[in-house]
Amino acid sequence: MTSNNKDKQTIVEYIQNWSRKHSLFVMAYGTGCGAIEIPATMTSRYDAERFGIRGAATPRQADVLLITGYLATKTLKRVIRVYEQMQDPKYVIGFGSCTINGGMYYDSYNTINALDRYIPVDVYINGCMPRPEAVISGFVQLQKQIAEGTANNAAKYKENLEWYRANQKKIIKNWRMPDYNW
Amino acid sequence: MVREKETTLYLGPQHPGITGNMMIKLKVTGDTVVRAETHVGYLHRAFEKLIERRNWLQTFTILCRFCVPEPDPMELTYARAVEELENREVPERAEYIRTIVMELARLQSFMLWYAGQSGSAGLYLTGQWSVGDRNYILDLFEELTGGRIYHMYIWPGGVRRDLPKGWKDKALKTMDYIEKRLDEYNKIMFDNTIFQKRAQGVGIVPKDKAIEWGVVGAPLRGTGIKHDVRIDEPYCAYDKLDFIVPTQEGGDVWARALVRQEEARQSINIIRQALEKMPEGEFYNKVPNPMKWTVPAGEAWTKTESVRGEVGFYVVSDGSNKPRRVHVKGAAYTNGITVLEKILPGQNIADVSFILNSMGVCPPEMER
Amino acid sequence: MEDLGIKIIGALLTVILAFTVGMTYGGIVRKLTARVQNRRGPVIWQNFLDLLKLQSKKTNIAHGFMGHMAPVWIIISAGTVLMFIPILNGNLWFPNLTFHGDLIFLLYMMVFGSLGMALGAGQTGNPNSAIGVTRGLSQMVGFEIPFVLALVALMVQYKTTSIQDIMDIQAQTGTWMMFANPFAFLAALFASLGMFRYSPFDIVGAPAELASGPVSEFGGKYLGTMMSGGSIFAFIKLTLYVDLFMGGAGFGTGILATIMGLGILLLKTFSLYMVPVFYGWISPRYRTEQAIRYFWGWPTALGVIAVIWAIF
Amino acid sequence: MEKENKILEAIKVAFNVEGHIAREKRVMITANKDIVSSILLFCKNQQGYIHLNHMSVVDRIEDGKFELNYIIWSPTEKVTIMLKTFIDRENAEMENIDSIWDQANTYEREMREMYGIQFPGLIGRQDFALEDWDEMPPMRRDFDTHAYAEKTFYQRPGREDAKDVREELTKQSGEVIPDFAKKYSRE
Repeated sequence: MTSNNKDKQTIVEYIQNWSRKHSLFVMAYGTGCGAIEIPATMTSRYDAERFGIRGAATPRQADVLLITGYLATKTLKRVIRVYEQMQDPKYVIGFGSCTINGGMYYDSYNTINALDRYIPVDVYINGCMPRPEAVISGFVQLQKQIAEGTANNAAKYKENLEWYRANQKKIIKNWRMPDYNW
Repeated sequence: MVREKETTLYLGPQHPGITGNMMIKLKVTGDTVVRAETHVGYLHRAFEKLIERRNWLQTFTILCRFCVPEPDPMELTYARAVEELENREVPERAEYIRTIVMELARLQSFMLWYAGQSGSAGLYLTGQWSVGDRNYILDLFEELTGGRIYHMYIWPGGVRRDLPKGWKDKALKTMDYIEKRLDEYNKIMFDNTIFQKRAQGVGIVPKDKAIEWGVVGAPLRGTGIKHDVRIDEPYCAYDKLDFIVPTQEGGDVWARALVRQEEARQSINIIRQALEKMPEGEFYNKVPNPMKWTVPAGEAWTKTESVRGEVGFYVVSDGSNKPRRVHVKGAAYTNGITVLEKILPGQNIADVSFILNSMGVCPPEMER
Repeated sequence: MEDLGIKIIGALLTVILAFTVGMTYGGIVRKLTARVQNRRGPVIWQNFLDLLKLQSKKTNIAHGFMGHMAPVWIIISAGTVLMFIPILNGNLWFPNLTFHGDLIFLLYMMVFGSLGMALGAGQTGNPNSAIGVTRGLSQMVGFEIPFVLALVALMVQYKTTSIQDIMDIQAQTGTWMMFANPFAFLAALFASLGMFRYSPFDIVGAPAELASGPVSEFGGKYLGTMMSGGSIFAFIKLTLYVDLFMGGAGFGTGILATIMGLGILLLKTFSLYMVPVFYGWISPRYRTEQAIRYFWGWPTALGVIAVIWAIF
Repeated sequence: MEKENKILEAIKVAFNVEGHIAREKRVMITANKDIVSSILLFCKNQQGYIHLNHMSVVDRIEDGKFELNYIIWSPTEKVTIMLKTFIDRENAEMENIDSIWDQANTYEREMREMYGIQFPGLIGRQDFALEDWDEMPPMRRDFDTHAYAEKTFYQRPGREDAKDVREELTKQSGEVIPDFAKKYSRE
């Protein structure tokens, strides 16, 4: 299925995807404890910059939103805001078991359990916490998806905005956020 | 008096300069901070609630996540509290291994601090080097405990397993390497005039108020007050080891940096001594089946020195197989909220992140 | 007519050269920085990849007219300034619109881009941008003084305000200006530290303090355009310094002469570029007022000495 | 034990409260809620216990009480005093001590939010860690966090059976676990 998609790309799309793949600006937002492995991933032994991965300070410039671990409901609100401020094409990497099914926080009243109900996730990296090798392998997975043109979850988010909004509003009781019209 | 126009500047939660996931609301006139308000809760995971639902041993998976940069003091403090409740003996070898683990944890946290302190001032070289070299310490941890970041290695009654074969030599070798590298970081960071200019006279904690404000750890020692849990109420094998607790006068970022620089050296010194003096013998005083393990009713308050300051655990047991209450007082709980709100006004915006790093603000242990 | 054709082609060539060299230098610096930091680092053409990606991003936000204009201003001013810089001395393929007084004109035009940026960033409404802009302007006030003093010294010493004339004088006497008036060169060199915005003078962006300052609201195509403009500006500054102080480059119009001239130009510019980069690797960031004090200290004193040296 | 006895006697004489020495450097005192702030002031101003180490609450739901703990420490004596008091769980209210120690403000804000204990005169933001919380204060023991999480958050299927992962894996791969190794399995 994926190979079909690759053949369908026009030459412009192919070049665009190729450049996107080799230049991933990662949002510098340490949402959870996984943020501790990001410095290690960026520095000498693991050096993610050789894959073109580097940090971006603001959502406007970022391509990848790395959710480093559990999301408290208070953070979820900010994460949604950050995600909506990012410019297309944008990707989300869920980092750690707690983004997948809650992990060890499954019974906590303040952390969400499944990240992809609230924002679309392209790649999950499991483990608590994932080693830098796993993080890089997650990024490589994302690069593969981008090259194949299958990393288009941001478009799905817009299509199914109502479903996502309903899920989000179920948790965030006081919804005081500007509505973005893309 | 003409009131200048105030701008509200949100430092965080998404901001490269914030140490973790928290927010500081700054009121600014010009370049000067007028008022600072810390907002926490972005990492609130209800740990203390979850612990009420876990049994005494399951709690360890939660404990180490209280503060991510330095998880081991949490395990140790809790283990000591449980030992105090149970009157459980700890073999001497385990005490030495615990000391080594604690100091390794401190050392790797110091190396992260090097990165934070210099990185927030725009000097990325030290940070890149030290975080890269930190991996060697994490390798030691991995061989010893099986985990890079979270170890769950210290248990009530000792440690989970003995030192692996050849670990001692590897550790000594790593210490030699790290000691050599620390010199290089210090040359780049502390001998740098610009860093000195940035750090001196910034973020001053007054000496006469420091203890009353609840300042602990390196910020307190930076004001010239010699307070360290390791000498005030010795635990593990610290009373059998010979080390210096450095103090500096001034209470500014520079003094705190000097204190931490010397402490990193002392950590290496302690690890070497402990490795040498460690006796042979048992490493673990076995606990009963964790599912049925009950701890006698009572309460305990134990303190441990971490990089950021003292970590206190208030543990209450009602005699069942689950803790009644585990309340954590992390160093950042006072250093990072009230003290920060007191010392930030009057500072330049450029120094806010710099001061945050030197105070050791660690959000996960504030809101838990 | 033929002359005009060559001029237009030459102008295009100049822009392409400036862009390519600026971007590649950026990539080389990233690679070198990584090597110093014990890392492998990105590929040298990483900046081109980044630019391509930024240009292929969609833009869903608008920050008003000035928000759109800011990157355009930067690239326009970069292109304009580039036209007045002699790239290769006496080479027909790299013509320049030199005229008497272009040195003074350049002093004004080089600020133009930053001003456009300031207006654009001001419109985004992000407080970080506003603070970044004020910092940038303060810093500019700082480094412009030694820079202008150095240029004034040159103008006084040789009684000309044309870059071309200064290059010619250097070619005739055979002495580079950095030896003829070392104080002016030193003052200008110190000013260049501030111009390139590497540490310790990266106070405008300062991620840990301002989340990258003025550009914090610009992403995608805006950022890409700014990046290209900035790269061209880096090349401009380097070439200007080489022209003024290091004798410029270029031997004639022949193919071999062009290639050799370009080689020498690249060598000179690159070695000059390494000064702020090397300094940046080992320096933390100054605070704004410290940076200004720095520029108004020794560099300005050197500039004054240079002017006195030039008069007597 | 000299220092411990000294401070214990001093407090006993001044306030007529119960107390004992738990172990070296630990003095435990139980006092009525009305005199807690006086004891704290006495310790701080006259005995040199100037460092507020910790404040904690334990929910004694079976007695209908909250147990409040004030842990103070002296930098000269290096002795810790743990001062304990009980307040009613219904309409819980406690004296505000942030005029004695500023950092008590943080602890009290957290207690107000997590346990619903009111501190008259406590100035500060209403929120501490939670945002838009309209349930019962979550740290009270009768608040069921698991039920709340199940009700509020989407639960991904697959973890309710709580299977032993090892057993499942061996079943799939056909590996045989020897008997002596099985005893670590979940009982």
